[in-house]
This record gives sequence, structure tokens and C-alpha cells, in this order.
Amino acid sequence: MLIAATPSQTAKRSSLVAKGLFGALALSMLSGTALAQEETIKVGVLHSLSGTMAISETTLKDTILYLIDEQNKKGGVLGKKLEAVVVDPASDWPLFAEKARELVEKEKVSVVFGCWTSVSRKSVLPVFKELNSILFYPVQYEGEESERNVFYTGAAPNQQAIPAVDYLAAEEGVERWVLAGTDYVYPRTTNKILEAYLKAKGVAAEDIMINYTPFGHSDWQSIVADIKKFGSAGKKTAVVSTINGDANVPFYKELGNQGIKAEDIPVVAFSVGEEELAGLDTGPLVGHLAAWNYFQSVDAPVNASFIEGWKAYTKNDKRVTNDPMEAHYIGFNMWVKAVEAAGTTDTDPVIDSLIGVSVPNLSGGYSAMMPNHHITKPVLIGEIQGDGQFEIVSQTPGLVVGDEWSDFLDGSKDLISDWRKPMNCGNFNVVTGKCGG
Amino acid sequence: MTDKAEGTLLYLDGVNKTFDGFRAINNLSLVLAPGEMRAIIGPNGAGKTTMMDIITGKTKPDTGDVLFEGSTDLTRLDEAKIANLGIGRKFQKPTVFESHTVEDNIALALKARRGPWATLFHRTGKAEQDRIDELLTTTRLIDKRRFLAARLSHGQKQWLEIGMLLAQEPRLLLVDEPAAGMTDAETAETAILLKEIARTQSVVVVEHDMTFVRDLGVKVTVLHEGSVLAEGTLDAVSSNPKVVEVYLGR
Amino acid sequence: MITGFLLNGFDTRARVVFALLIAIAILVPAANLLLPPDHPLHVPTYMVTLMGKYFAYAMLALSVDLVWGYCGILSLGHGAFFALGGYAMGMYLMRQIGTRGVYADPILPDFMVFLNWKELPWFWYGFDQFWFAALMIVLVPGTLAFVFGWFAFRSRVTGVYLSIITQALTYALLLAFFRNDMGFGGNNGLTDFKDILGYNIQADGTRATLFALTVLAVAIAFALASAVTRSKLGKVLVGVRDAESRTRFLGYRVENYKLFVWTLSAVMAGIAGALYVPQIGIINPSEFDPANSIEAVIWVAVGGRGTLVGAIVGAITVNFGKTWFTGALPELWLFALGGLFIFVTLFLPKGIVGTVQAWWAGKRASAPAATLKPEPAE
Amino acid sequence: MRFLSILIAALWLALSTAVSPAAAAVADEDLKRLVDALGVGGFSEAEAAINALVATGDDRVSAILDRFGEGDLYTRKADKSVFIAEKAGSDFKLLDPVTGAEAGVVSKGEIEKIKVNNRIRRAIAAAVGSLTLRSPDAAIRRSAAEAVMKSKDAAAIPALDAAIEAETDPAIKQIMVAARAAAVLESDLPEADKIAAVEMIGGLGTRDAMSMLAAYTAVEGPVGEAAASAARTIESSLLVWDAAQNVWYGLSLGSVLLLAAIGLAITFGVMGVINMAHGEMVMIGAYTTFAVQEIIRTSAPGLFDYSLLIALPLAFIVAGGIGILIERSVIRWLYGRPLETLLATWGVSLVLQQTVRSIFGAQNKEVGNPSWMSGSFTIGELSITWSRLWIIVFAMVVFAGLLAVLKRTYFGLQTRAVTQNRQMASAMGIRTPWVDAFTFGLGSGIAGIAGVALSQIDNVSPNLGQGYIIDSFMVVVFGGVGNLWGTFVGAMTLGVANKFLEPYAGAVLGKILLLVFIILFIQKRPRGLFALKGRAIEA
Repeated sequence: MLIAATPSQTAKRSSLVAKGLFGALALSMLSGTALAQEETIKVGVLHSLSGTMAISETTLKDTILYLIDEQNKKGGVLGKKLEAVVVDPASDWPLFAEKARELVEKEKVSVVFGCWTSVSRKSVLPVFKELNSILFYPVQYEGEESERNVFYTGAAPNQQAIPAVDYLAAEEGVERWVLAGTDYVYPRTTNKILEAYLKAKGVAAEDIMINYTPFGHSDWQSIVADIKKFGSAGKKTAVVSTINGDANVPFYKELGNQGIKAEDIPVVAFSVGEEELAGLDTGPLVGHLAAWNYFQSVDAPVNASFIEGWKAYTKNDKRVTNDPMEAHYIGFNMWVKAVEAAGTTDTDPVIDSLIGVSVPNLSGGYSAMMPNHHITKPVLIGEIQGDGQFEIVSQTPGLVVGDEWSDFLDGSKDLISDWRKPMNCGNFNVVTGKCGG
Repeated sequence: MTDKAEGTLLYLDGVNKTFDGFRAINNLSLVLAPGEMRAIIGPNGAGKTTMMDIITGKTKPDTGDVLFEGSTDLTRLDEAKIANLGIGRKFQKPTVFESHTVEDNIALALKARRGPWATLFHRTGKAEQDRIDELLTTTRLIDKRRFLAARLSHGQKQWLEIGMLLAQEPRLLLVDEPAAGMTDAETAETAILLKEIARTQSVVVVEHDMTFVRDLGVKVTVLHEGSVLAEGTLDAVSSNPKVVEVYLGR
Repeated sequence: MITGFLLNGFDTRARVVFALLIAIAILVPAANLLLPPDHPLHVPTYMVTLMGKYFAYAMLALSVDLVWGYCGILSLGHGAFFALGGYAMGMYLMRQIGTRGVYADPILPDFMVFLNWKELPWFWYGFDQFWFAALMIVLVPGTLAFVFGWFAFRSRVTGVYLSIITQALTYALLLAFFRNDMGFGGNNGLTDFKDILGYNIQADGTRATLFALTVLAVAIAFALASAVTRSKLGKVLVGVRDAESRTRFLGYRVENYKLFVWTLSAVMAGIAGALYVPQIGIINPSEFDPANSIEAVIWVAVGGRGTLVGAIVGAITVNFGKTWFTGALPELWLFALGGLFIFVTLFLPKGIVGTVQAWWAGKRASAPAATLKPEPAE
Repeated sequence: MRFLSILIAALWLALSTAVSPAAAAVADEDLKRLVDALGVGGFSEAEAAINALVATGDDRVSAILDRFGEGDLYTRKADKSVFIAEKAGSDFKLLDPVTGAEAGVVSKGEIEKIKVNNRIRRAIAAAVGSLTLRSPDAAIRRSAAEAVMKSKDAAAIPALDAAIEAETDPAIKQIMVAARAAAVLESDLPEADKIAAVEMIGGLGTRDAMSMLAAYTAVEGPVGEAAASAARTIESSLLVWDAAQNVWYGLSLGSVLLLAAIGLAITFGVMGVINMAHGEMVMIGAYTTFAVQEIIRTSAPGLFDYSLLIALPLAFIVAGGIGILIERSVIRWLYGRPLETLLATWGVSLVLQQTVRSIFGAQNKEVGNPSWMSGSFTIGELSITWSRLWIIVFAMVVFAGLLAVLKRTYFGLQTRAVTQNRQMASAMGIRTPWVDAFTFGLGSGIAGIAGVALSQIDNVSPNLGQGYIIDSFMVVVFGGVGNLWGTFVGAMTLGVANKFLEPYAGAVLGKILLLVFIILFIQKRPRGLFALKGRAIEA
């Protein structure tokens, strides 16, 4: 399938900086003569289509194009059609900032759906603040952030990591923990939180092993052997993996080959979903776990119809769905609802009306945008099956509210966020009673 | 070091050099008096170029003494130091700065301070300009001074390189096959030029071309398998049976 | 002496380029700040920032061209010096945030707070002062280049061996800065800057000023590089490039010359990085990525190796192309960019500027041959 | 997979009934009631229900549990009755788990799967293990004994005693004895028995034994002391094995580096092309493997184990062909200008990456391990995975083959002639353009077959090549450009050094140290490990 042949054709090619650099002065005269055409609402899509992150992000671009397509079939928003503006920030973090600026300032998009890595979000953050626009960020992340212009539809650590650890401790009797991650901010923060959490639950320091590896690490022999060794101390051991996308395939292949079965040392991952498993023979991995807020295997009518529509849209029966896609599904619908409530796509009214918006999620319930710009979600724990899907073995009884400032970190335990008036603050310190940390 | 070296310009004694088991230089000894011009001949692989490399510091010998002016140990110095002592070298294949003009090639070679700071703030003075003109005249390149060296013919490049050597004002010139690739007329002229030079400086010429060596009319050293086979006038060495055997095969 | 030295490096063409750069440095900010947004000649702020980035890259390209085009040292690790300069600036900007960080810690940057650092590491001291940061912007890349060059050139590491160890250098730094334990913010790097020398970094005025400063820096670097390459030292460098052993046997200590131009070039790259960071708003380890350094070499090749103008033109052309293609052809732009590189190598081996020059020289064949720039020997 | 297990289960059932007809039999209805209990409540309840089933001692239990472990048990929503459900079109056919009788066809909505998690799988394994300790099949007895050993269930001691009594295979007996010892430690038996058990386990000297003892080292009293001292003894003997294991890991990493670099040793080392598109050739090889497996999966699943053997020549041809195409269209114009090949091949690499992304999509592709490359075996305490072993063997074969081609064939002679002196070779009638094209094709083709091997251990994505290109250049340069043995020794040195640094410095710092080492090494030997010497080097 040629990617370019399908969804992106709806995306208008941005005519952007066609003005040459030196010609910028002269050519800017032409910018006033843009062709008159049917008025649309522009939606920016800021996902890497090339480079290392393309593996994960391309799907999200397709998701937004699919959602826009569906929305336009329903007549668009406020009587106007939606129009996607797709750019490729190419897994290049400074380029993310440049492209964000291009989308907002040049293309005048009303909202941007985008980013995957924390660093790309951090890179575009100043742009959205400065130009006062809206970003929907769909990926699980480390928390420790709440910005007026950003809506976080992925999981915060308390919506993923902590329930997963609870499950392992309760259901599998795990007493010894390996916290293995790629050396970047999400695993670092998550592991800090988990370490504090586990210690608070009485786990001894020597029963926690922390290991960091570089991005794209491909030789896992020693580390898997170390895990095996650590796991042979007589206590039930589990691995909590915050290993980033690319490095997972060789990691799981090595686990399988060294014969570490889920019954012996289960691995629970926060960055491995259906999409990542599509690159793997999951036969040897049955029983390893992942914690997400959505699995493709969720048994709900809304999910079934979403999957059906998605497969039809991509004309590919094998395309899987995953958690960040659901996050975009939720975020997009929230934005549509908020725009309709506000009657405009202007940033400020939409930001105000987004808080409190509640839309169906794909696991059969509703997710609501909270005043801290995070959403409520159920937490699901799934075990990998032989067919690359997950079987849900545990589900939190209710919805969990995303906790942006972790209670387990010294720096942030006194902070809260509430973007409603009168507080209108992303980092309110409840001890000092001041906004601003 | 040794008394034997006293009064000599260049003194090589018991020099050995092995490359991966191949003996390029084998107990080589050679003495050059100040002001002397010497021709060195020998078949391919006789060690001529390696000997030049050793004298100019490009290659370090395994054993042996290499002394300049009787006291300076050349084996401890690098190429730049040796060049600044006053030993100039012309390569077998003409090596000039092809993307510089003929004039700049000479200017770069002129005796002057060689440090980066000195060259960074260097301004060409009248004296230097005159000297450049003089050298260009000597090497018959005066009308090509603004040409890029790349545009010169093979012979002209040889001459330019000799000109650059002269610009260094060395006390010893090592000249590797100056006549290679030259027409007969050019070869003859080169011989004249070298003899002119030899009046003021010591010269070592490595050459294959016997006519050329004859034109020079100087003492000849024959190298073979890394050591000296014979030494004397050209007539004397060419009648030496050992030399005949080496050159004509047995 | 210095002025004489600088003026000496100026031929007509260099003067034109210099004047053009100065004009851009003045006119673009003026068109941005003084003209109303609906004026046909108004330059939008995003364009100013974008061009600021291009010019920072142009300065990096100049520094690469200085060592590669004029001295034959192919550095596949110049991004390292660029990034180090950027980090020095980033650390200053980080310290300027002060209590405006999300945790309002007066000393520690945010990333240290939430990773439980208790105190500021020693190497962050002093960066609250601009003069100190400015000094480091020059000293850190300069010192690293000096030490690296001192060993490498003395050991006569040349050609592709040198290229690969420069790549190893930047790769090692990439991994090092990537480690969160190093105290440079790990993969997220340094971001969320607030102000520079007391001016709001996001204000149009600051942006325009930064742009002007960047172009000015490029102009000065260009002037300096012209002067260096036209001096006798520059001729020695070209000599080293074309015939290293000849230079040596003329008595020039080649390693000192290489070291000089290498260090100068690294400092230039460092300053470029420092100017880049406040305009982009983030510095993180990906700037050390060997691919970035290779790209910088490619800018020079596209523009024309061994012509200083070429380096500037190449950097701006390729990056403008990248900006344009990633927006206009988001899913096919790699074809366009890759195709451009292949096209340039096959059909414009001297690069854009080199080809134009050769064509120009061809038209004026009777003119003195000295203006002819030959193809690099390698 | 599933078919196979059903077959085994059926066989099992048949066999166990046949062998011990006198075994306790429970009425069908009673058994069915116990089976129904599996579907009530959560995992804890299910575990209790499993134990209840095992307690019956009925022969049919192990087969039922086996189906449970496979996830084939469903609850009929209407009456909470448990059945084995088998897919029949879009519906499910229900079978009575006890009698095997058909119980009608239902739609998906009418039944609910009984969830199985690791805990249940463990319980099933232990239960089935204790039930099958006396199976006539040695392999089943062995896995049963291993399962019981893991479960450390004191209740299994009588069953073990009986099994040990009857066991004839000494190896299996050994495992059973160890399993019994492990169970004894968990039991209420007197201290003397436990100390004997500790000694028994300590005598095994394996990592597993160490793991069993570790839980008791902190226990007060003589048992704890005995366990601690036995653990210490094992630990010291394991140190040697650890070092050996590290060497193994190093060689295996070295082989991966060698495979990645060896094609580059030709295109870059021998031909002097700074080939930035080398990594993409590796990627193309990996994608060829994917395509081969895809076709096999859909049209001839039986050939799956041969997929790599089929992929090897194809990868060589595809990557080599693309290599020749690149050489003919781009590189041939650039000989003598090596630095410009950097620029052009960089462009080629961008184009190739994007082409693959456009054809196959940006996501990772699944390349499976054939059965002979899955799993691991142990030699002493050395754990060796089959995939790594085969990759080492493969790397050696490729290296030897390449050496032979270059040193022993006429083509190799021509290649060496052309790369050493192009004009002379051409003057002697060698068709240098073809030699160039085929040499580049050879390098690319080798990179392609390296891709087949790397697809077994790494991601198959458009970025695959990017991950190897820097390391490959390091290896070739470290070893000395133009010297295949240099590449070989370089790869192995870097691989082993990396694996010895990693445990002390961590993966990231280890790699940094290695890079610094390469930089310093090049200072000492500016032309790499195996430099050409002599006066020709600067010619």
C-alpha cells in the first residue's frame, strides 16, 4: 500500500514557505493573493512521518485523517468542513518547533494533534504558549507538566504504572522488581515514582534493580541475563519495562530466546502495544503484560465499529488499533464537542469549554477532560496472546483521573493544577498557596 | 658523535630499515662533503627513495646514524625541522600546489618564518617580490606566473618544484629523478640548471637517465638492494663488473 | 595590523557578499518590526526565526568549509562543537529562568528538581552570568577541538580515519549528553527558556535582534574566514589540502596549521550553536547526532566546497528545501532531498557556487586564470 | 499450534486412561460440577477450583486443565456452565469438557471466555505436572518434574516419592529428587530432612539450585546456615561461568558487528566508496526475508523452517542487484572522488528508506524465527541461544566465503587488480566497469544476507540500517581499511570489549568508553589495527 495514495490526499499540501529565503521580502507580497476557496476549519497534524519515530507516529497521522474524514461525513463542525494540514517534523526535535510555528502562524490551524516523544512536546511547548493555540498530546508520558495550551489525552504515570504494579503484587505475588527503561525522561520519572511507591509499600531497596539503556539498544544479551540472575534470588520477580518502542523487539526476542517465560518472570510494559507487537512473533511472549487504557481486544460495540471503520479507511485488514489512537479518538471528539459548545474555533473559548467535556471512549465508557487538562480513563492490564493481541486480565473498577503532579516525587507532591477560573494555574503550590511552583 | 662525521655535510653510517620483513636499506653508508654534487643511480627497489625518506625524516631507520653537518642527528627530527635546517627535497613525481598560481607556489617556499601566526599576518614585501621574480626567471616560468600550477606541463612542474627548492635556500638539495618525463631538450636544460645550483649548494640527484647523469659529470654512487654497490666517476662505475651484473642481469 | 589583515582578505566579491549580509541583518528585522502586518513587504516573525536558524546553520557550514574546503580535513563531527556552544548558551538561558520554572526552585532547573537532584552540579556554576556563558561558548568547543586536534594531527591521523574518529567523538558525546546522570537534562535537553539578558526571548523585538546578531555573526565569520583563506596561512592550508607532504618538506609544521584552523573552525561552530539555541528554543543531544554533522558537510558540498559563499548558499538552500518539502510533500520529501544530493554530486560536482563560478570564468576566459578555482583534489 | 496441542491432549488422555485404568474415577456429573467452578469468580477462585479438580485424582483432569491453559474453556452465559468452545465459522461449537460430547453451536455473544493469566498457567502447570509424573512418555515426565520443582509444593512429596521409586531414567530421576528436595524445604518435615535437601540442591551447582537456596539463606537456624554456605559455594563456581558467558555474548555481538560491517569492508574498504547507503542494503535484506516469510505464510506454511534458507540467495540477489544499479547509475561517475560518494550515497540512503517506507509502511514488520533458531540450550552453566549460535556460525561462513571469493577466484583477482591499479588493470584487458559493478554488487549482496541474519534479532523497519551504519564504519576503520582480517578482528575485539564493559559501566557508558578507546587507538595506530606498511602507503 502506498501511504501517499490513501488518506493524505485529503490533506491540503501546504504552500508554506514557497517564498524563497532571499525572495521572502518580495514574495510576501503574493501571500495576499491566496485563492479564494470554500471556507474550512484547519486541523494541524504534527506527527513524524520519517526518521526513528515514524514507526509509531505515522499511524496517528492516519488516525486523525480518518477521524476528520468521519467528521466531515457527518457534516463537519459548525457547518464547515475540516481540513487536515499534514507536515513531517521528521523525528527532528527542533524541526517540531519550526513546524508547529508553521502550522499555527502560517497555516492558521485551529488545533494541532501531534507529538509522541516528550522532547518533541517540550520543543513545541513554547510555540503553543507564545502563539496561544491548542495541542492535543496523545501519548502516555511522565507527567510533571500541565500547560494551558496542551491537553494530555495519554496516560499519566498513575493511569498506567501504578495500577500495573498493584496488579503484579496482588495477583502474581511479585516481591522483587526490575525497573528497566530507555534512558530518557519518561522512564526516569516513571521509575522514580515507582521506586518511591514500592518503597512506601515496604519493598526493600535490594529488591529493586534499575537499568537504563540507550535508544534503539539492540544487544540485550547481558541485560536479559542479568534479569535472569536477579530473578533467581528466590523471590517472585517481575520486570517493569519502560523500554521505548524500537528497542522492544530485540528485547522481547532475547527474552524468548533465553527462555524467560511469563510464568517465571513476567514483564509488564508501558510502551508496548498492538502496533509494536505487530513486528514480533508473539508465540514465546504469551503471558507478558502491558498496561494501557485501551486494547484492541476491548469488547465494546463502539470499539468494534471503530476498528471496522479504521480497517475500511486504511483498506488494510491487518491494521491494528492501539492506545494512543484511542487517545486521539477521545481528544478529537472532545475538541469537536468543545468547538460546538463554544460556537467558535477561537483558542480561548475552546480551551475554556474543553474542561468538563465528556465523550465516549472506546472501552465502552466515557472519558472527561478534567481541570488539569488530563482526562479520566480506565486502566486495563492485558496479557500478550499468541495472535499479537492482548487479553485483558484486570481492569480498574472505576475511571482514574490523570495525576499530572505525582504524589511520589518530592518536587511535585505539593503541586496541583486547575485551569478554571479563578485559579487558572498549572502549578499551584498548596503549601505556599501560590501559583508558580 | 663520531669524528668520522666531522667536516661532512651529510653522513650516513650503518643504516638499516625493514618493511614487513623486506630489507629496504641494508647497512647503508654514504658521505657527502659540503658543496659536493652527487648522483645516485640504481635499479628499481635499490632503496633510493627510502634513503631520501630517511634523510628527510619521513621514515625513521631501524638502526644507524644519519648526521647533518657532522653533528645534527636527523633521525630525531621530523620533516619540518629537517626542512628548516636547510635540506630541500624534490619528489620523484612532481609535487606542486596545483590549485595555487606559479607565483604563489614560489612564495610559499620562500625562506621565511614558518609558524601559523607569522603566515597569518604575513604581507609580501618588495624584497620578497624581487626574489620571486628572480627565481621565476631562473626556472623560465616568469611569463606563466599567474597560471595555476595545474595548467603547467609535466616538465614545467618539475622546474617549478626545483624553483621552490631554491626558494627555500637550502644547503642540501635532494632531487629525485628530475628528468623523468622530460623531452631531451628539457633534460639538457635541467642538467645545466642543476650544475648552476651546485655551485652554491650541495646536491644529491637520484636518476635513471644515464645521459643526464653523464651531463652532470659528478661522482656517482650505485645503490643495490639497500646498500652501496660502487662509488666513483660514471665511467669507473659503469665498467665495474658488479654494477654491470646488476644492471644487465646475469 | 588586524584591520589590515581583514581588509586584505576582501576582494570585490567578498565585499558584495559582506554588504549583502549586513543589508539582510538590517532590512529583515526592520521589515518585521516597523512595517504593519498587512504591508506587502512585512516579514512575519516565524519567517524571521526560520531564517535565523538557516543563518546559524550557514555559520556552521562556514566552519566546516574552512577545515574541509581549505584544509582537506573532512570532519564528520562538527555538530559536536555546534552543540557544545548551544549547550553553553542553553545553560545560561536555563539559569535565567530562575523561580519561573514549574517548581519555582531558585537554583535548580526543572529537570533536576523532578529527578531529585539536591544541588547544582559544579559545572553549572557561573552560567547565571552571561559573560561566563559567552566565554564558555568559545572555550568549551575551542578546548575540545584543541585537545582532540593536538593528538590527532600530531599522530598524523588523516583522511577517512580522521573523519571516522570525529564521528566517534560526536557519537560519544551524543551518548554522554543523553545520559540523565550527566546533568544536562538527558534526551529532553534544555528548554522552556524565558529571557536572554533580561529581554523576553519570545518577544518580536528579541527575535529580530537575535536574527540580526546571527546574520552579523555570519558576516563577521565570513570576513574572518575570507581574510584567513586569503592570507599566506590560507595558502599554506590549501597546500596542505593538495599536497600535504610537499608542505611538510617545505618546512611547514602541518599539524600546527591544521590545529589552528581546526580550533578556529570549532569556535566558529560553537558560536553558531549559541546563536541557534535561543531562536529555536531547545537544545538536546540529537544535535550531536552524527547524521547532523554529515548533513552539515552536505550543505557545503551542495553550495560548493572551497568557496565560502558556497557554504552559506548551500546551508540556506538545503535547509530551505527541507522546510519547504516537509510541509509541501510530507510523505515524499526524502525522495526530493535525497534526489537533490544525488543530482548535485553527479551534475554539479563543484556545488552551486562553484559551478556558477566556473561558468563565469568560462565566459571570461581571457581573464587572469587566478580566479579559477580548481576542483578539490580529493 | 492449537491443533497440535489438541492432538497431544487427546493422546495424553488416551494414554493415561490406558495405562492406569484403575485410577480413581469420579462420576461425570461431579467432575462437570468441579469444572463449572472454574468459571466462577476471579483468578483466586479459579486456582482453588483447579486444586479441587486435581484432588479428585481423575485421569481426565489433566486434559481438561490443558485445554483451560490453552484458553479454550468458555462459560455459557445462560446457565454458567463451562464448555470447551471451538471456532466454527463465526460461531462456536461447544463440547462437554468431561465427556467430549457436542453441546450445540452458539454465537459469540452467548458465551464468555474464562480468563487465564500467568498465575493460572502456573497453577495448571504444577497441577498437570503432579498428575503426569508417571506418564510413560519420558519427555512428559521430565517437564512434569520440572513443573513440580518450580511449584515447590509440599503436597507433591508423596507423588514424587512414588515417581522416584518408579523412575528408570537417571536424568529425570535427578530432577525429581531435586524437585522433592525443593518441596521438602517448604514442608513441615524435620530439620535434618531439610538440611539433607539443602545439601542435595547445593550439590547441583547450577543457577537454578542457587535460586532455590536463595530463599532460605536468611532463615534462622542450621537450615539457613547450610543454605547460605551452599549458596556461597555455588556462587564462586558460577563466577567462572559468568566470565565464559560474557565471552560468548561478546563473540555473538562481534559476529553481529562483523555481519553488519563485512559488506562495507568491500564497498568502503576495498573500493573506497564511503557508502552511507550500506545500512539500507542490510535493511533490504531484512525486508526480503519478510517478504519471503509472508509468501510462505500464506501459500506454503510447511516451508516456514526453510524460509531463511530461501531468503538468503534472494536477499543476496535483491540487495546485490540494487547495489549494481546504484553503482551503474551513480557511483561509477565518482571514482577518484571518494568524499563525493559520501554525499551521493547519503542521498541514495534517504531515497531507499523512503521507498521501503512507502511500499511496506513505517511500522515494524514481523519476521519469525524458524524453529531451529528458537530457544536455547545450556552447556554447563553457559546458556546459549540457538539464534545467536547460528548467527556466529553464519558470520564465520560468510567471512570465509568472502575471503575465498577474493583470494581464490578469478573475479577476486580482477577485483584486487582493479582496486590497486585501475589503469594497469584496464590496460591488461580487464573490463574495469564490470568489475566495479560486480564488486559493489558483491558488497551490497553480502550486506543483504547480513540483513537476513539481523532480521532474526532486531526490528525490521525502515530505520534498521541507520542503527548499524556508524558501528560498521567504526569496525572497518578500527580494523584497518582494506583488510578483511582487520574487519574480522576489529568486530570481535569491539564485541567482546563491549560485553566486558557493560556489566561494570552500563550499556551507555560502556559504549562511550569504547568510542573513546577507538579514538585513542587511532592516535596510536593511525591506520587501524591491520595497517598496510611500507612506503606505498602514502603514494
